[in-house]
Order: sequence, then structure tokens, then C-alpha cells
Amino acid sequence: MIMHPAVISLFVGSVLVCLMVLYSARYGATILTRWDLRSGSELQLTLERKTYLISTIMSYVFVFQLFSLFLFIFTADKLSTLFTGAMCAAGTLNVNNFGYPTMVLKVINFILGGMWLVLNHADNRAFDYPLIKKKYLLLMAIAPFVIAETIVQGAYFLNLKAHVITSCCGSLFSTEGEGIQAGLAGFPVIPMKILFYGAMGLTCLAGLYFYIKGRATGVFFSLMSIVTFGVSVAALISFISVYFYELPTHHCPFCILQGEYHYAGYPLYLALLCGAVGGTGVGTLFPFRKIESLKDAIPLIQKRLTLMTLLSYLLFTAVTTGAIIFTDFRLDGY
Amino acid sequence: MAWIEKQRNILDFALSSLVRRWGKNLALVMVYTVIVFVLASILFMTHSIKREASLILRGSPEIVVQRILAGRHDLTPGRYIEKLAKIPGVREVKGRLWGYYYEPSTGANYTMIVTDEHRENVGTIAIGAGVARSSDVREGDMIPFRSSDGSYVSFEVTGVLTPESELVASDVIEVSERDFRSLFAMPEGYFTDLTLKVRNRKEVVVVADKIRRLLPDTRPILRDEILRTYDAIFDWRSGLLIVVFTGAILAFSIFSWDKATSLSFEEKKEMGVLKAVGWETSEVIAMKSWEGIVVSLTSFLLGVILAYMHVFFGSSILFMPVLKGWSVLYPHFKLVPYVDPYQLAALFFLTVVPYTAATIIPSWRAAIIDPDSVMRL
Amino acid sequence: MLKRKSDVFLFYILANIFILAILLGHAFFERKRSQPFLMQRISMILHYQLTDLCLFTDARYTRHPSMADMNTAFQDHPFSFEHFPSGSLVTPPVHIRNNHGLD
Amino acid sequence: MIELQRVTKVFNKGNSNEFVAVDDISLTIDPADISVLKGPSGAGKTTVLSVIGAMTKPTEGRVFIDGREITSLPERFLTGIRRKTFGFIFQQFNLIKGITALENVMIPSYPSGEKHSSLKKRAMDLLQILSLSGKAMSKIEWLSGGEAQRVAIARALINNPEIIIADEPTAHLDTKLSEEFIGIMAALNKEGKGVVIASHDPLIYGAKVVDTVVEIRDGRIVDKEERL
Repeated sequence: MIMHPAVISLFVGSVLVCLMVLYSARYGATILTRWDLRSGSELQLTLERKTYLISTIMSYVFVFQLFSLFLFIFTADKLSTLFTGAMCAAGTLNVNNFGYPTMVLKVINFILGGMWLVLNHADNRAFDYPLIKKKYLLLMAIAPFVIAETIVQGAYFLNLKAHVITSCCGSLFSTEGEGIQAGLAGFPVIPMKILFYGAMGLTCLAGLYFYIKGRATGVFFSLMSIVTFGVSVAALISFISVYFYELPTHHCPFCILQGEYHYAGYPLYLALLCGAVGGTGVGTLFPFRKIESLKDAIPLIQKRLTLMTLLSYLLFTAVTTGAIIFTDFRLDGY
Repeated sequence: MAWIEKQRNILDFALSSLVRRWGKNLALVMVYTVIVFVLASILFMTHSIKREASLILRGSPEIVVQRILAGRHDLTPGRYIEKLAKIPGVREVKGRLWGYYYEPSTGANYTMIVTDEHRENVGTIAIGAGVARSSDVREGDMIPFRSSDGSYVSFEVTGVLTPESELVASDVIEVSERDFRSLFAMPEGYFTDLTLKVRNRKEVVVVADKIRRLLPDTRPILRDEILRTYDAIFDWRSGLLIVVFTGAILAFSIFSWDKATSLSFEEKKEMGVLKAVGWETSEVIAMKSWEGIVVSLTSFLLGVILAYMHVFFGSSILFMPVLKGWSVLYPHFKLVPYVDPYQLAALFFLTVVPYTAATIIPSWRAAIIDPDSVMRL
Repeated sequence: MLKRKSDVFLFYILANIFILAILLGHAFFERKRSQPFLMQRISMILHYQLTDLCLFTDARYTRHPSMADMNTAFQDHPFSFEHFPSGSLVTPPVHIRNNHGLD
Repeated sequence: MIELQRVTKVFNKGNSNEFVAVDDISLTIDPADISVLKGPSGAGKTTVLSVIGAMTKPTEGRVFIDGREITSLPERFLTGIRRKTFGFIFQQFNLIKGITALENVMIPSYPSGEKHSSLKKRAMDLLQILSLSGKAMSKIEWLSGGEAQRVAIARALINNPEIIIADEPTAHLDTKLSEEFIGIMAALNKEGKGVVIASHDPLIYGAKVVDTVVEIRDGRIVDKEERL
């Protein structure tokens, strides 16, 4: 265990969030079994009131997840001085087996939280709580992930022992290295570029069509937005980061969050996360378009979410393309 | 736009509701501010020392070799120098002569060091600013030292180090080699320890390994390890202080919970009125959240600003003794303010998240009051 | 201007943020200004071949924590309130036990 | 048109202190009328009033506003409807202390997101009509009983509701102020607003301007009198 102030705050924070989600899930379970809109019973009244509390809690949790994701990566970066060979977050996260899973769980929980809030938002637009059961089913599904995150993060911090020799970004993300991350870095640049711009283009076209015409390409857009999220992260590791660092061997996806690179990573990752949440949100709402009381509300929400995704992804593409064009650094030789 | 206007309206009400109970809320803000202030002071202070240490100590020797005798630090024979110099990759080996001198009249503990430049200046010393202060001497003064045989030897002060160097050399007394050896009766041909320079930075660990095998009675101390350890130490120190302080945060959270749950009759009635005149539950929750945001933001910003002034303008007069321990010779130094957004983020997490968590349920409870309750009062 | 309470509050927060920004600017400026002194300190460290900062001068093992005996160096247990406050609260670093113990 | 169909309200249902406040009431309220619910205290007037005003959900039975069934609506929609349809005047006025008369009048409209300046103007206009513009910036606790009553009326009117609901409005007023109150209500009624008052004050239910008087006793309607 490393008693770093940020470690303590992340730890305390995630335990608090975990407790809050568990609390919500407990009432979620009651809602799933006992919800009856027609009944005017005390229980039903209590449950209806609890939904206010739970949506408040979930919005806080969503915001917390976002902050904790970035704080987690930043902390990993700061702690890298404690480990020989670790030069940035990439190395620190690799100190034990729980580092990367924690990060991935944080991303997943953020997107799941976003999905829940989208469902909740739609549900609140209808007079008859049409999505109440689905919403709380999703909450029951989210709870284990949040618990897992708290446990895995706890395990990560508890197993951090300073000075364990770890691979730093140099070796972990080097072309010769092994493992998934190395595979991404080793991915040939040209195909990766084509894949990235292709996926982005397709997503944006589908989104635009859906935004203007409604219907038709919506499901495809939603799926593509998730694929593009993955492709973009891969592209970031494969070639985008390289242009930011102006160093052909530096593929670290975390260092661009640092001040040395003007915190460029924050808008990039925020844009990606926003895009993913918007895209999954659109997809989540599709099965419910037929519900009578939501017939007017859902297409409107979907439109807004689509717009959000489009703007976010375009911002991401613009920033990265700008970096590629306006830097003196050329990758061609490598 | 309507949304913004609505939030501003609700904020208006939240503010007037806070102002109406100003006594209670002022107490809350004050306690909150003090907590942020203390935590921020600790973070700023330790972070600055940490950064300073990691920057400055890059100048320290790459490897220090100490001889160990029966588990204790012992004098290192000069012949070890040639032995170590033969290790491939070692560029330079030097014998270091230094030690502690306890001055009974002031009760202070000084560090005596022999340097190349001062090696031949017999009878004179250069002293750190802290030494000059504690024994009240200036350049040209004579200071007597009690040698190991009990006699007193006086040295002339030929130089006082600048105040800016206090962080590294406040307690240093620079002395010639002959004076050092005679003062402490240290035998010729022995050194306190040895320092090594290595040709290639990457080979330090390999060299250290070779030293351990070549001279099993020594231990090499690597600069990187020292740097890492300093990092760990200050993390620990601030971490421990924070853990100790968590008690305070906990108490504060309970206090805010209590403040938020124990709605007075007047407050309950107010919530009821809001509900009755057409506010919705989520709007009352929003109002309560705004109250929380106002309290948190005010206290957070105020606490951080005060802490910054305290640490970097006021030399952390309140906490330095805890962190530095007590001693006769306090090095006087002004910390260079290494502050970054990251510290503020960590601080925000440590203070605002527990407070918010503690107030969610109470504000919801206030918000679900039945609108018709005011009619039944 | 500032007729509404919310405006007053926003103004107050902005003023605070402004002060904070000035302080951060001050920090930036101070770092720049102290650069020569930093260099001076580094050269001092080089000159004396020092390994530690002069933070705690009260005891031998707190003035040069990395240079003390095996029995004491850095190795004070965090909660051993020995004679000096600065001798406690410092953790025994695992790696020093591991690497500098007799193998 | 507000319609109560076989409405029953039971408090603390299933507990030993179970209490039937309203027992199987059916009632129609014409929003063009001044209607009075009359009866001794504890008869269930206030509960009926809060069911009419969509503040309380009945335990059984259904409520329609303009033909729309509202008993099964979630609170967030109900609040919207209530905000648009009803303005409330409470027995104790329930003005919020520590803030100005103007703010008190504006409060019901805060969540609507209306621009502050226009909302303020509307509130000032209302205070003007009720000849209170001089007191707009006074704190509530400095107002006299009559002024407080008019602030409460202004607050009930800020959302421009169709129906004003008043619960024992004259309980703490002397005869002169009570007459003033019924005068204001009559004037509002002329402008097209419906008024529903619960009262056991003969000054109210005996007033000439009242169109309908419903007598309630022990949670049941015992008499309904339509004055033409």
C-alpha cells in the first residue's frame, strides 16, 4: 500500500460510491419485485420517492466516475517515480495485475452510468414509468461492476509495493514487446490510419443521416460509435500519440494527459467518452421507440445524443488531424 | 437557456435560504474551510519539498559506498578506492570525509565536511547560514571546537553560505582535511565513506551489484533509491497526516449529515411550502444541491487560497514543526511553490466527495416532504 | 449589476478563482525566479557530495537519513516515537531492507 | 372542470391509528364558480381541498382535471399540472420568513425557468394591483396581517392559475380583512378565475358572491347548495 494522498482519496471515494450504488441497488430490487403503478399503497409511494434519490445518486456517481478515471491515471503517473523502470502511468499500471483492469472498469462504469442516465431521462419523459423495470434491471447489472471496480482498485493499491521493477512505456509499448498493448503499437500505421478515418467517417455519415432523416441508420450508427471508440483508442496508441510526442517509439496513451503536452489528452479522451456515451445511449433507446408514451420523446432524445456524439467525434478527429498536419514531425521514415 | 435561468432562480433561493440561517451555515463553512486549509497546507508543503528534493538531489553522488562493521557504519579504508576504481564502468571514486559535531553550548548538531576546495585551508572554516545564526558568528570570528581529546581548537570563519542554500547546507561546517582528522582523531588512510561516479547511468545497478560482490563488507547506496525513498517518505508523511486527519473529515461529514438531517421545524415548513406552491421533488433536491455546492465551493476556494498563503508566504508556520520535528537549528528556507492542478484535484476529492456523499440522502429526505404537509400543520 | 444573489455569488466565486489564478501565476513566477537559487543548491550538493536535504537537524539519523547506520537509517518504524518527532512517521522503506540487508 | 369520483383518503392505513379523513366523496367543481367547502374543523375539508388541488393522492377513487385522469400520474407531471392550474392560499399564509415580499411572490415561478427580469416585473405588477408595491422589498416578518394576506394572494396568482384554492383564509383575520379578502376573490372570479375555499366562517360561506356551498361532515358530503 502506498499512502499517497490521491490514493487515499480514490480509495475512500470509490468505497463511498460503491456503498451508494449498493444502497440504490437494494431499492432497485424492491422496485423490480414490488412496483405497481396502479396501487396507491405506502410502499408504492415510498418507491416512487426513492426513484428521485436513486437518480440523484446515479448522476453524482456518473460525475464521480469521470473524475476518478482521470485522477486514477494521473496518480499512476505521479507514482511512477516510486518504481524503477516505470516512467509514466503505463509502467505504474503494470506493476501488478490489477492496474489495467481497474482502468478498464472505470471506463466501463462511466459508460454504463451514462446509459443508465439516458434511460432515466427518457423514462422521466413519460407519464407511466414505461422503462422503470428495465432501468432498475440495468442498475442491478451495473452494481457488480462498481463493486468489482472498488475491489480491483483496492487490490491494485494494496499490492503496490514501491521499487518493484516494471516495464516502462518504453518497453511495454515498444514495437518488440509482447502483450495486447504492444500489439497495438506494432499495428502498421497506414492500415491503422485507414481504419481510423474509415470508422470515423462511417460513424459520422451514419449519424448525420440518422440525425436528419431519423430511423434507418440509427442502429448502425450506435454500433459504429462503439467500434469507433475502440478503434480511436487503438489509433491513439498506434500513431496519434506519436505525433504529439514527436517521438516514433513513444506510444504511451497516458503521457498526453501531462502538462508537457499541454494536457491535450483531456479534450481527446473527454470527446471519446462523450461520443461513446452518446452512441450507446442512442442504441439503448432503440427497443423502446414503440412504447406509446415515449413515441415523441425518444426520437428527440436520440437526436440530441446523436448530435453530441457527432460533435465529440468530430472534435476528436479535428484535434488529432490538426496535430498530425501541423507538427513538423513525420512518421514516414519509421 | 430556460434551464440556466431555472438553475439561477433556484440558486437565488438556495442562497437566501443559506443566508437566513447564517449562524449555522457560517459555522459549517468555517469548519469546512479549516479542513481544506489543513489538508491543502499539508499537500502543498510536502509536494514542494518532494519536488525540491527530487530536483536538487540529482546532483548527489550516483553511488555511495559505506563499510559496515557488525551491522554498523564503520570507517572505510582508503585501499577500497583502488579496488572500486577497477570495476569497469566506474569513472571516479572519491573518499568522503564528513561527520557530526554536537555543540553543547547551543545544543545544535552540525555536519562537518571536508571538500576538495577547502582541503588545504588549515585553521579556517566556512559555515552554513544556520550555523552562523545559532552560534551568532560572522565572517572573521573565531569559533572554538572541542576535539576528541577534550582540548579546544579555534577556527576562523572565512565564509558564510548564502541563505538560499539553507535547504541543503544550513548546518554545514566546511573544514580542512588536517583539521578534520585531528579534531575527530580519525586515522590517516581512512574515510567516512566513498562516492562513485559511473560512466553510463544505466549501468549503476550492475556496478552496485559488482561492488557488493567485490567488497562484501560494504553496502552501496544508489542515488535513484534515495530519490525514490524521499518521494515515498513525503507521500507517507502527508498520507499519514491525512489518515490522522481523516478522523476530522469523518467528524465533519457526520456533522454535515447531522446538520442536513435534523431539519428544524422552520426548515421543514419551508420545504413543505416550496412543494405546495409548485416545486417538484427534483427541484427541491436541486436547491439542496446548490446549497451544498455553495458551501463546498466557498470553503474549498477559501481554504486553498489561505493554505497557499500560509505555506508559501507564511513559511507554513503552523505545520512545519510537525513535519520537520523540533530541533535547535531550524533551517530557514522559503519553499519554492510547486503547485499543480493535480494536487487541487486530489484535494477536491478528499474533501468535497465525502461532504457531498454525506448530504445526498438528507437533501432527498428534505425534498420528499408532502406538499400537503403545510396544510396539515 | 449584481442585483441578484446568484450574481453576487458567481462574482464572489469568480473573484476567488481569480485570486487562485494569481497565486498559481505567483507560483509560476517564483519557480522561474528561484531557478538560479536552485542551480546554486544543486552546485552546493555537488560540492559537498551531499545526499540529503537539510530538513531535520535534530539527530544524526534525521539530518542525513540515507547515510545513517543500518540499525537506524530511514528504518525507524513509522510509529516509533523515539526521542525526536522527525524520527517517527517515516516508514521503513521495503527496498532498503531488501537491497541493503546482507544478502 | 374538476371531478372527484368516489374519493377516499385514509391516513396511516393498516396501522392502529388508521384514520379515514375522506370517505367516498364524489364532487364536481366548476372553474367559473366560487365554491365553498363548509364544515366544522376536522370534518375533512382540508383533505378534500388538497385532493382537489392535486396535492394529495387519494387512497381510492379518481380525480379528473379537464377530463384528464391525474391520480395515476407520476409526481413530476402532477406538479406541472398543479403549478399551471392552481394557486394556493394557506391558513397561516405560509410565507417564507427572512426574504422579501417580492421574493415570496416569485418563488412559485422559480422552477419555470422564466427570465428573471420578466418574472420580477410580473410579480411587481401583481403587488401593485394588490396595492403592495411599497412593501415589495420588505421582509415578511415586518408586514401586517392584511399585507401578509395580500402577499399570499399575489403568490397564489403568480403562475396565472385557473383556480385559486384557499384553506381557512380568514381564520386569523378580523372582520374587515375577511371582507376585503372575499372582495378580492370576487374580483378575481369576475376576471374568470375559479375559487375554491374551505371555511367554517359564516362571513365566507354566507357571502353573496359565493356560487356553491358544499357541506362536509366526518369526511362525507352532507349537503350541497347551488345558489343561482
